[in-house]
Amino acid sequence: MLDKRIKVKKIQDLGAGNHLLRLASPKQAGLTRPGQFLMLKCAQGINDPPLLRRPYSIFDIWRQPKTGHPAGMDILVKNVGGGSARLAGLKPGDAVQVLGPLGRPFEVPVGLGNRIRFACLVGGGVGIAALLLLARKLLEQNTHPVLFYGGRVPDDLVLREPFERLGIETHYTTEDGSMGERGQVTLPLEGFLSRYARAGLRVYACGPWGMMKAAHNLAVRHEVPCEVSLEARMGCALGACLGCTIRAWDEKGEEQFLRVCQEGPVMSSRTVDWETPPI
Amino acid sequence: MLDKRIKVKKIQDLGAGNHLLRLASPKQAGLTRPGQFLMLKCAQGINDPPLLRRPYSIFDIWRQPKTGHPAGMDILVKNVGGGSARLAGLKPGDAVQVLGPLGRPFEVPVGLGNRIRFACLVGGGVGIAALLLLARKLLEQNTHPVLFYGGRVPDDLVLREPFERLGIETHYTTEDGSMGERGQVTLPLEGFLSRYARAGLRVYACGPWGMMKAAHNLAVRHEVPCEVSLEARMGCALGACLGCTIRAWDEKGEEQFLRVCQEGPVMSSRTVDWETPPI
Amino acid sequence: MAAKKPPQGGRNQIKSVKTSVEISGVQFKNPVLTASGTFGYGLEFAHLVDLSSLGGIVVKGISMKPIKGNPPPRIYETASGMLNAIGWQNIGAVEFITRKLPALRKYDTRVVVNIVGFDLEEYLEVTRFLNDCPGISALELNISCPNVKKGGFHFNKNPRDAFEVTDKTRKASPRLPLWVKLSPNVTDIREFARACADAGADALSVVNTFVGMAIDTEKRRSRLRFGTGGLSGPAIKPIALRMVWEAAREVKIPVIGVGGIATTSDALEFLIAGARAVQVGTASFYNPAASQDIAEGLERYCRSHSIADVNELVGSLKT
Amino acid sequence: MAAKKPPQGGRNQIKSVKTSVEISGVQFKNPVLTASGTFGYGLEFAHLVDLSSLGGIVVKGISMKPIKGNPPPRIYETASGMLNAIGWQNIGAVEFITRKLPALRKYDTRVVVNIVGFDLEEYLEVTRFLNDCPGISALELNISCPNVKKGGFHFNKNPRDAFEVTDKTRKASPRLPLWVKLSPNVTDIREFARACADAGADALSVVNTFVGMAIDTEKRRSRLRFGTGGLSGPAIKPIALRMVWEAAREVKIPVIGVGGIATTSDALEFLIAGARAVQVGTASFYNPAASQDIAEGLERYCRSHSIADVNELVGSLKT
Ligand SMILES: Cc1cc2nc3c(=O)[nH]c(=O)nc-3n(C[C@H](O)[C@H](O)[C@H](O)COP(=O)(O)OP(=O)(O)OC[C@H]3O[C@@H](n4cnc5c(N)ncnc54)[C@H](O)[C@@H]3O)c2cc1C
Ligand SMILES: Cc1cc2nc3c(=O)[nH]c(=O)nc-3n(C[C@H](O)[C@H](O)[C@H](O)COP(=O)(O)OP(=O)(O)OC[C@H]3O[C@@H](n4cnc5c(N)ncnc54)[C@H](O)[C@@H]3O)c2cc1C
Ligand SMILES: Cc1cc2nc3c(=O)[nH]c(=O)nc-3n(C[C@H](O)[C@H](O)[C@H](O)COP(=O)(O)O)c2cc1C
Ligand SMILES: Cc1cc2nc3c(=O)[nH]c(=O)nc-3n(C[C@H](O)[C@H](O)[C@H](O)COP(=O)(O)O)c2cc1C
Ligand code: FES
Ligand code: FES
Repeated sequence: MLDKRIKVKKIQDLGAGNHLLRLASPKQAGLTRPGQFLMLKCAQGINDPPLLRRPYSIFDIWRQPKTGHPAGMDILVKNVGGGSARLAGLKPGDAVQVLGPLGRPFEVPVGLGNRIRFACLVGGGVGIAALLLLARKLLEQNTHPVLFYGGRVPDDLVLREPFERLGIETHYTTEDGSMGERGQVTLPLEGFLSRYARAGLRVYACGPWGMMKAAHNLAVRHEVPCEVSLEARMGCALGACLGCTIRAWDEKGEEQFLRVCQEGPVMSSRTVDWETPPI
Repeated sequence: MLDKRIKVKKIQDLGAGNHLLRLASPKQAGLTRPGQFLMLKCAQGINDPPLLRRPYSIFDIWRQPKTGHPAGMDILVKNVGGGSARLAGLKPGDAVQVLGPLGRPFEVPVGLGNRIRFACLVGGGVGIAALLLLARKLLEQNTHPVLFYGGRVPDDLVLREPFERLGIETHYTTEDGSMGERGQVTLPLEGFLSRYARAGLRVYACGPWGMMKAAHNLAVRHEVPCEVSLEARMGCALGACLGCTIRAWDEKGEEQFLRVCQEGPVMSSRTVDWETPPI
Repeated sequence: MAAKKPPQGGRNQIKSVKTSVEISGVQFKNPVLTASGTFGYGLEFAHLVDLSSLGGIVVKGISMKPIKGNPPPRIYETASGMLNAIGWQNIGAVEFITRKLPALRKYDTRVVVNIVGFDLEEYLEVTRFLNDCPGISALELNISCPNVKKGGFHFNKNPRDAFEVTDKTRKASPRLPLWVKLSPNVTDIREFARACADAGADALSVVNTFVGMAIDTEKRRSRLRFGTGGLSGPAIKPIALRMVWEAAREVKIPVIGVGGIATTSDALEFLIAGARAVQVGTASFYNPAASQDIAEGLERYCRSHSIADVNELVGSLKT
Repeated sequence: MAAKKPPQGGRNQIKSVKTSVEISGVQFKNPVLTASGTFGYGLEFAHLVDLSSLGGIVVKGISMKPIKGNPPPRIYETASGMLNAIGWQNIGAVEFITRKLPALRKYDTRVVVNIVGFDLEEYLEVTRFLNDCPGISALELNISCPNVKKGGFHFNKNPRDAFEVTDKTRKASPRLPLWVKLSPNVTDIREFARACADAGADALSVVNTFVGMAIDTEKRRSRLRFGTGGLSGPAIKPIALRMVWEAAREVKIPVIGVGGIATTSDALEFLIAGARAVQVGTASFYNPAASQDIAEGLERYCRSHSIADVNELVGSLKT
């Protein structure tokens, strides 16, 4: 993990406050594994507010056209406040201080394809950002990733193309059904689980707390392993401040507090106390 | 006086950390009188640091080529810290929140030309910014402005051309004499005063505290009226916070504290307590 | 972006919102006032702010006789805040009544007079004098100014002294409601809130500035000639908010929140924590219209959140 | 731009600068330490900071038994600062000694252990235990953490209690120097500095966090599950600096400055105000190398200002 001042290569407005930021940093890109994140300083000067850096999932790795070597990271930024607004306002050529890659990645055991048939990727809103690298990794392991992607309105369903280009099965949902199925993303997921649970499945979810909780409950009901990528406000992202913890259960079923930046962001949904949201 | 969000028309790097900022604001330009200043918010958001606005003299008024009506103000910004650095980094098209024009202008009584022969304008460093509009006003009143302009090195002597274009007498000084006379600006001033004091003179000074103090002492010695444009850290620039005061003497010779933003920035040098610098 | 959705989940907006609040029998048209010393005598802001849009104006601290104040430099900016050591410079009560108050009374807003003194007798003298002046809605007793060598400040070093000065001043102002402005430079603000309430204070303003310091590392001197100064601005908001919350739960009299309030959302935090009204201070320096913006913002917020009466917000913090 | 010229007006630069400072008989290679709870057990920062470049590392507060800490959310950012209510989560003394200290000792820097407890007996227990452990340069007694319901905090509500806990802990650590970390949430820090010095403290760390609060106006809940939290960061620097200045003039033992230090110039302010050393806290979160940057910056400053010994700066404030 490195702390580097790197350049913005380009920035793309995806609508509905979403922006795709392309960062140039071969070293950090080369170290990245699916589910990891970066900490971005959202102001010019290191001591300018907002003081604390902001965590962002690494959506994709882009590569040198010629060599094919990793050249940098793409991140998805939704403008929700002071820090993200500044990131959304960055211009190509601007420099940002970026720490990472950080955190525990998704688990994709080698040969997973021999054990399970489908991997259900469940994304809500910007949670989608954690799932693309995972989908690729799963394909390498000969499993069939299936994307379940929900938003309130169609505009929330950004960055579908990169998944569709992988040629994987996709299920979209919106509240009013104006795109894909009508309702929560857990609706098609439930159908899928009841149909294929016996075939061997895994669930990987990233999105709003409520959505991940629902996905977890379905996974439990159908006795399917489930990993979630969690969110928490972060101080250091180095495991030092203990500010990013979530309430969880240890082997003995006793309360414990786990650091989203270290033991997470990806955790087995079974360890999480879903009654205590960390934000 | 108005508080407006106005556009940067252009910005010119004058070297040695100095920048000439052209602001578009016909109304504020129209209200301006020589010696007045503006308060600029140096950050994007009104609540972003630096919180307090920064005071800047109005160097010049620029006009509509066609109509000749006032179109905006030029200000000279020297990069000395957080706020000025941000101003120096502004780009054409950027918007800044600007309060003004503010403060007590220089005194140029009508028909001053009949009473005095020369007006000595004494500028040190960025203090020059307070003197151009004054020089024009003095010419209108048929007096002969003479510019005494000192800096440490030649690069400090910015914006000489606008004065030279007025065709007035100029005296430059630098510490090592690499431009103009060698030494302090008060050297040529002293010579001039001893030669012409009887002819009727006035001194108008703006620059570092020490320079204005020296000019004041010379003016006193030669029994010449002297106005100085003072600097102080400012909070409101509206006369409300009492943060910008300098120590001064009242008629009875008793201590009083005068607000640089209201009773100043221009004051008679006789009222100032030169032993108590306000910064 | 939960932050932007109304909690009740989009009930229809309501027509009229009751924004007025009552403090010790006096109605303020809305809960937004300006903080003493940051808005002068009000008139300085008249071309930039519609003074009649404000709940009230708390004027600069007034003493019986004029006070010259501290030598410069008097202010210095710090991270999201500023230090000041003005030293009670003011024109004196007589000058205020004759030259400032008449002009201020032309506006449809409440005038609250912040009073200062170097000893108890001076407090009582100015109190008695102002008590008889029409056009004043309340007195705010400043026993918490850190920027004078002697004087009010020490009254806020121990609750017994705070009780005494409040009690005596209370008796000296039979006609006018008495607010007491507390210092945050204490171990337990609740003791002082309780003492002042017991002594008959009609309301509490919480808080004044925090004693701070900044050093010029080149000159090896304090940035302020006085040495230390009072810290104000957004930097102190979290501490001020906590103290308002503690004080409001400790006493029954209204608490007025002060400290780092610069936005509508800041004001909402203080109301929810238990403040009946708020005062906007340092924000007026860099955003002269801050107080008016917040007064209007509160009404907009109530409308969009279907809150019929701003008083519903007061002390509504869930715990 | 006086700010950039050396005061003595450009004397020739000097070759070597003595940067080491002594605190209660122990030499620190430079006056820059990391503040407890903001640098973990040090190892978390090892790939980003050269730990051997630091004067010392004060590790996260340690109790005899492990502590789980407070439920989330535990932190929230405020204007130029942050609130935290971690609640003393730590792995316990045994785990620290066996699993963390050995790795930390590989670095050429001093290790200071911050100790916490819910009552006096717990303080004494962990003190006795650590007193016998090699590789520790000092203990820092944390009687000022605002983020636990019971425990240390109340020891800093009145000087007599501060005296008692210091006195007893002092006797329980015959071998190790004892630093006491003071709370800023007091009326007069000098009383507490004096009490701890009288009780035999070897040094004082000034200060811990300020009790603050932030409210989610939509949920009408505190931003922290615990309710209140400790405010840290640049926002508090002016108040911390003032308290360091007061404490350093009150007692003879060394004072270590803590609070909002993020730059070399911040550190210089604290040294000039009277601090023998400084601790860098919150700044390490957003600038992991802040402490190393400052340690190097101080040496550069001394060289460019012809200061042969960093101790010349300590308490050099002109008044
Ligand atoms: C491991 C991780 C990965 C993330 N990946 C992405 C991503 O790929 N794309 C993306 O747009 N966002 C992502 N987030 C969320 C992102 O970090 C926050 O949106 C961001 O920190 C908000 O900062 P701000 O200053 O703009 O908002 P603030 O001003 O700090 O807060 C504004 C609003 O945002 C909410 N908020 C603040 N922090 C968080 C948070 N950590 N999680 C959720 N809501 C928050 C607040 O509750 C508030 O309502 C991720 C968070 C984590 C922990
Ligand atoms: C009436 C008036 C007119 C002015 N006109 C001009 C002008 O035309 N051009 C120009 O470049 N500057 C002018 N100044 C000075 C200018 O306001 C300061 O340089 C500016 O406020 C510095 O802000 P900063 O945030 O960059 O520096 P800060 O970070 O605030 O301070 C950095 C350094 O600048 C010094 N400084 C800060 N404020 C002042 C001040 N008010 N006066 C002098 N030094 C200061 C500090 O002591 C410090 O050494 C004027 C000041 C006043 C009061
Ligand atoms: C320049 C200045 C002058 C002040 N003068 C007074 C005063 O005369 N009387 C008083 O009670 N408070 C005075 N205060 C304190 C403010 O009224 C307010 O309590 C404090 O600034 C905190 O609020 P803020 O953070 O919104 O500024 C002054 C504050 C400042 C910044
Ligand atoms: C997240 C966090 C955890 C902390 N934990 C401790 C602790 O365990 N013991 C302690 O004495 N101080 C603790 N502190 C206080 C710091 O050591 C320091 O005194 C305070 O943060 C002020 O310094 P700063 O502004 O540089 O952060 C903690 C501070 C933070 C922000
Ligand atoms: S963010 Fe500091 S421990 Fe996770
Ligand atoms: S700056 Fe506020 S009175 Fe002059």
